[in-house]
Amino acid sequence: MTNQYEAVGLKAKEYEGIVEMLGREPNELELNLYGVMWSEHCSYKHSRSMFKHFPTSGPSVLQGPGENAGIVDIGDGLAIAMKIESHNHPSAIEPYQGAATGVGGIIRDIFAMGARPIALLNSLRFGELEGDARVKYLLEGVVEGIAGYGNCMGIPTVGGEVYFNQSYRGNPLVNAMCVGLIEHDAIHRGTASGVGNSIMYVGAATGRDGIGGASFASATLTEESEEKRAAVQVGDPFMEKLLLEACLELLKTGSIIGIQDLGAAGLVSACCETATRGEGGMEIDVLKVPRRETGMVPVEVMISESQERMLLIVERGREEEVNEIVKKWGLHSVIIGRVTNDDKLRIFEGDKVVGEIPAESLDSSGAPRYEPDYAPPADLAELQKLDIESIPEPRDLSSTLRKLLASPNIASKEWIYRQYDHMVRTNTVIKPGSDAAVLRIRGTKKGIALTTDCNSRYCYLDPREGSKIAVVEAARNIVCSGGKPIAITDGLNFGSPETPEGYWQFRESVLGLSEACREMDTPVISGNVSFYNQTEKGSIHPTPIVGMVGLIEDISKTCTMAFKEAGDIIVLLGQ
Amino acid sequence: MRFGIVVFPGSNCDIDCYYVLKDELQQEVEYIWHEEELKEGFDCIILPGGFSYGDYLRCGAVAQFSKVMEGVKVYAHAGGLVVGICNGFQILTEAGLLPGALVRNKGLKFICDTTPLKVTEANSPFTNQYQKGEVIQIPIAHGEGNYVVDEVTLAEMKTKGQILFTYGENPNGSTGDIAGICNEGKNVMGLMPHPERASEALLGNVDGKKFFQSIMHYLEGGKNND
Amino acid sequence: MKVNIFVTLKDSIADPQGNAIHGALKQLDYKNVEDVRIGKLIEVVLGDISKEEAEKQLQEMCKKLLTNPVIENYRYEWVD
Amino acid sequence: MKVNIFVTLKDSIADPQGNAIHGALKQLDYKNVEDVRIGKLIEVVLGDISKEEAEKQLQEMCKKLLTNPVIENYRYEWVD
Ligand SMILES: Nc1ncnc2c1ncn2[C@@H]1O[C@H](COP(=O)(O)OP(=O)(O)O)[C@@H](O)[C@H]1O
Repeated sequence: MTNQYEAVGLKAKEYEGIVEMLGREPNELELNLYGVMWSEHCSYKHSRSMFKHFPTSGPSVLQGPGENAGIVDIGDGLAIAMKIESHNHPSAIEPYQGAATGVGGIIRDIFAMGARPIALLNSLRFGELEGDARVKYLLEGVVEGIAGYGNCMGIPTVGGEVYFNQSYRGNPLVNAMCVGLIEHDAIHRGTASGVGNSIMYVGAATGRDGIGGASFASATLTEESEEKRAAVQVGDPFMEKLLLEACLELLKTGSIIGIQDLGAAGLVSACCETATRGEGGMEIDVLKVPRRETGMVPVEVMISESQERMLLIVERGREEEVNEIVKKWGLHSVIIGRVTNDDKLRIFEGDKVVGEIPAESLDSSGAPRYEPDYAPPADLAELQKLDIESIPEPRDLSSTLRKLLASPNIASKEWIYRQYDHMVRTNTVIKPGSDAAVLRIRGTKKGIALTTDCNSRYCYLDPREGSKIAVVEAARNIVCSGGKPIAITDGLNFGSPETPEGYWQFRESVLGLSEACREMDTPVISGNVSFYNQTEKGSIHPTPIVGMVGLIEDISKTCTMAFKEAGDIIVLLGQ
Repeated sequence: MRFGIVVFPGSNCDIDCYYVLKDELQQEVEYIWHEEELKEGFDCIILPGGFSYGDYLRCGAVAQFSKVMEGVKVYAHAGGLVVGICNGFQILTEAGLLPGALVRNKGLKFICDTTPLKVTEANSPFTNQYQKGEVIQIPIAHGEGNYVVDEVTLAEMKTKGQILFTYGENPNGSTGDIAGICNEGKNVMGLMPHPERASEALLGNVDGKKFFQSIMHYLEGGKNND
Repeated sequence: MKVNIFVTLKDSIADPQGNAIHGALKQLDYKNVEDVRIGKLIEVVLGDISKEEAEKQLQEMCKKLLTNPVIENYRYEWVD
Repeated sequence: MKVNIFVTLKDSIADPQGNAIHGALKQLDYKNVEDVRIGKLIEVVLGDISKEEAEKQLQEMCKKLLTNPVIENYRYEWVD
């Protein structure tokens, strides 16, 4: 018989820790909350201790890691908010909805800061295309899902990258990045403070969809995963568009103390994160939460990952004002609880208290931390061996060139970005297909350049050097477009951290990224970690995706990579 | 001139049109919320692109019933200029202000690209600054831009000069390569491509600017070009 | 009361989605498939209304909103 | 031989499309509408094959291509 705690994904040691902290056994609801919140996806328990290596501050960093998104100054009182997020496992099972809801989630992170989302990018990995119907199905579905959501939201998808390699066959990677524009004094945080202030819920009703999504993202994909179907959610971009406009309008009123999206681990995550940041507590009543399905029990309401929902902490007495604005956008808002002055997350079902836990203990700051043993893979030296001399020179260079150009990893990606509306909002000065995308910043002379990069083959052969290369490749792309690199967001996709090789790859990669970012003066302002990207057949190549933003002081001075005119001089720069 | 841009929930090219008219062409321009009644005094109403009401049933199907559309219909029947771009075109066909319907692209995919358009009729309030037969480059961005219409109506539209733009390289399977049409009265027009995305030098293309300039020219009492 | 509404494309309107699925089925070696057409199924639950009144409303809804008569036909079927 | 396949979202799966249409119908004052869910109708014409064999193939097609069992259910009905 499996223990109760094992059923929610906790280890014996972790369970003992909970009992000690509470001074009692947790009840079933509480245990489930720990289960999802201490999942790898929510708690970063295997990665957090490495984050200290990242350079995360600098004169232009207005918000580093730890919030819904990072924010970097671009002058003129304006700033850029950005973050990247993975949605790998859902996309492996339902590519369209998996990718779509990934985009939806990252957009919410950006407008939760008060920023207007202005661009989307993505980074995708699949198995080899040739003759593989399943991989083609995944690629088509993922691209359509990204397009479906972003296009409907009216946010241009301006860049991205895709690679095909067998290590991703059973476990594709779908990382979505969103970039927002914000005025310095409009920055909002996900904080619940001010005793008596109201906790309000806006957006879609809560259903049983996505229950256990965070744990699902924190486990190895198996045949059985197919059965974890409830973990797949359906996106509603129209609802999110309304939510976006409503939230941005609300934030202008000054009635909002804090705002947080309901993403992985749903309500419980949003509640304990905002309470922890506010250094207070919170009471909520699950009966007040709008529901889509009947018969839902408190734990289901607390951990559901239904999409397109936000939590607002509203100044007491101004709830009606919030209702009015929300209503204008065709949505509903309800008060589900209030901020308290103790440090507890107290959950009511009507009058009855059904759970009471120190908020901080659920949050990643209270979760366990692991620094596993690490060692390079035994076959690394073998892998790294390459005798250039042993490779014969191709006899027919033109046919070799043609073959190279036709290979999916090198070929034009127009088939993909033609499906993304990359021009809406008419700011896209350099469109997909060049080194980096460039957007003008309306009302200024400035622009920003955006790119995502990672060569995971390099990272497989040498995670530290490969990760450095990812940073400098991104920087070169920015520079070639006319920008000065100013910050990155990183999407760290790895196999299991619980094997010495897995953790070694992760560790090396973080050290490499840190070193390169320090050297390039591009602080890490946000990011995401996705572990357990593996199947029974093995782990993916380490894939630390770098999303970089660069600043262009004068938007009239940008450059694209195409040759312009016959007779122009070609210069090879560098060593 | 005073332009009104209707904002439906889910509209997302509203601001693009707004900036072109205001900043590039120095016109008076105002947003009109879908729940408002249409006020007096507009010289031209634009229904912008986007995904009104999510376009979940058929594109434009729900938007036709919004409050503002009652006024737009009256305005159109009285001869006022109404332009539907992309989703706006879909709304105008659903509302019965333009003939035909727009269905899923033949290739089933959403297409975002810049494509050659032929000005098939310069004698209209929307095309008078172009030359008949002129080929311009205009962006498209749609999943359901495949125009269908029965043969009788099509023949009539041809004789009456209602087909204003055709695709140079048909991207979506549209009947007769149709990209933009107007009604018989030539005061209501719909087009799938986005001239507002091609009206600014910084974005590398100004072929769409004459579309708006045509409307201005017409409103100023200028002659149509034939 | 539950009713299923079936919305189909008129025969004169091309159905690229149906064609694509037909093509895919052929590729999967389902050689006996001769034609595929895709329509919509709209399941509607109605409360507290006589069947007669319901029929009237349904017809209206279908003509007004649920279908576009330029391209689509519809029929419906009571489930209970 | 003709068969109609009905593909519907599982009950636990959100149906934003259905919700949006439900909302629109309410706004058009159809107050008796209590729920709307949207599915697909796939009309398939099969030639030259026994009904038995056809049933087998249909089930297979549905599972393999026509539906995603992660979020959808299907049933079918012979038309003739
Ligand atoms: N690899 C990383 N590098 C830097 N910051 C990270 C990384 N992974 C996560 N973070 C930061 O940790 C915080 C929590 O991330 P996450 O749990 O992904 O947020 P959310 O739950 O809102 O998606 C965020 O502020 C994020 O920017």
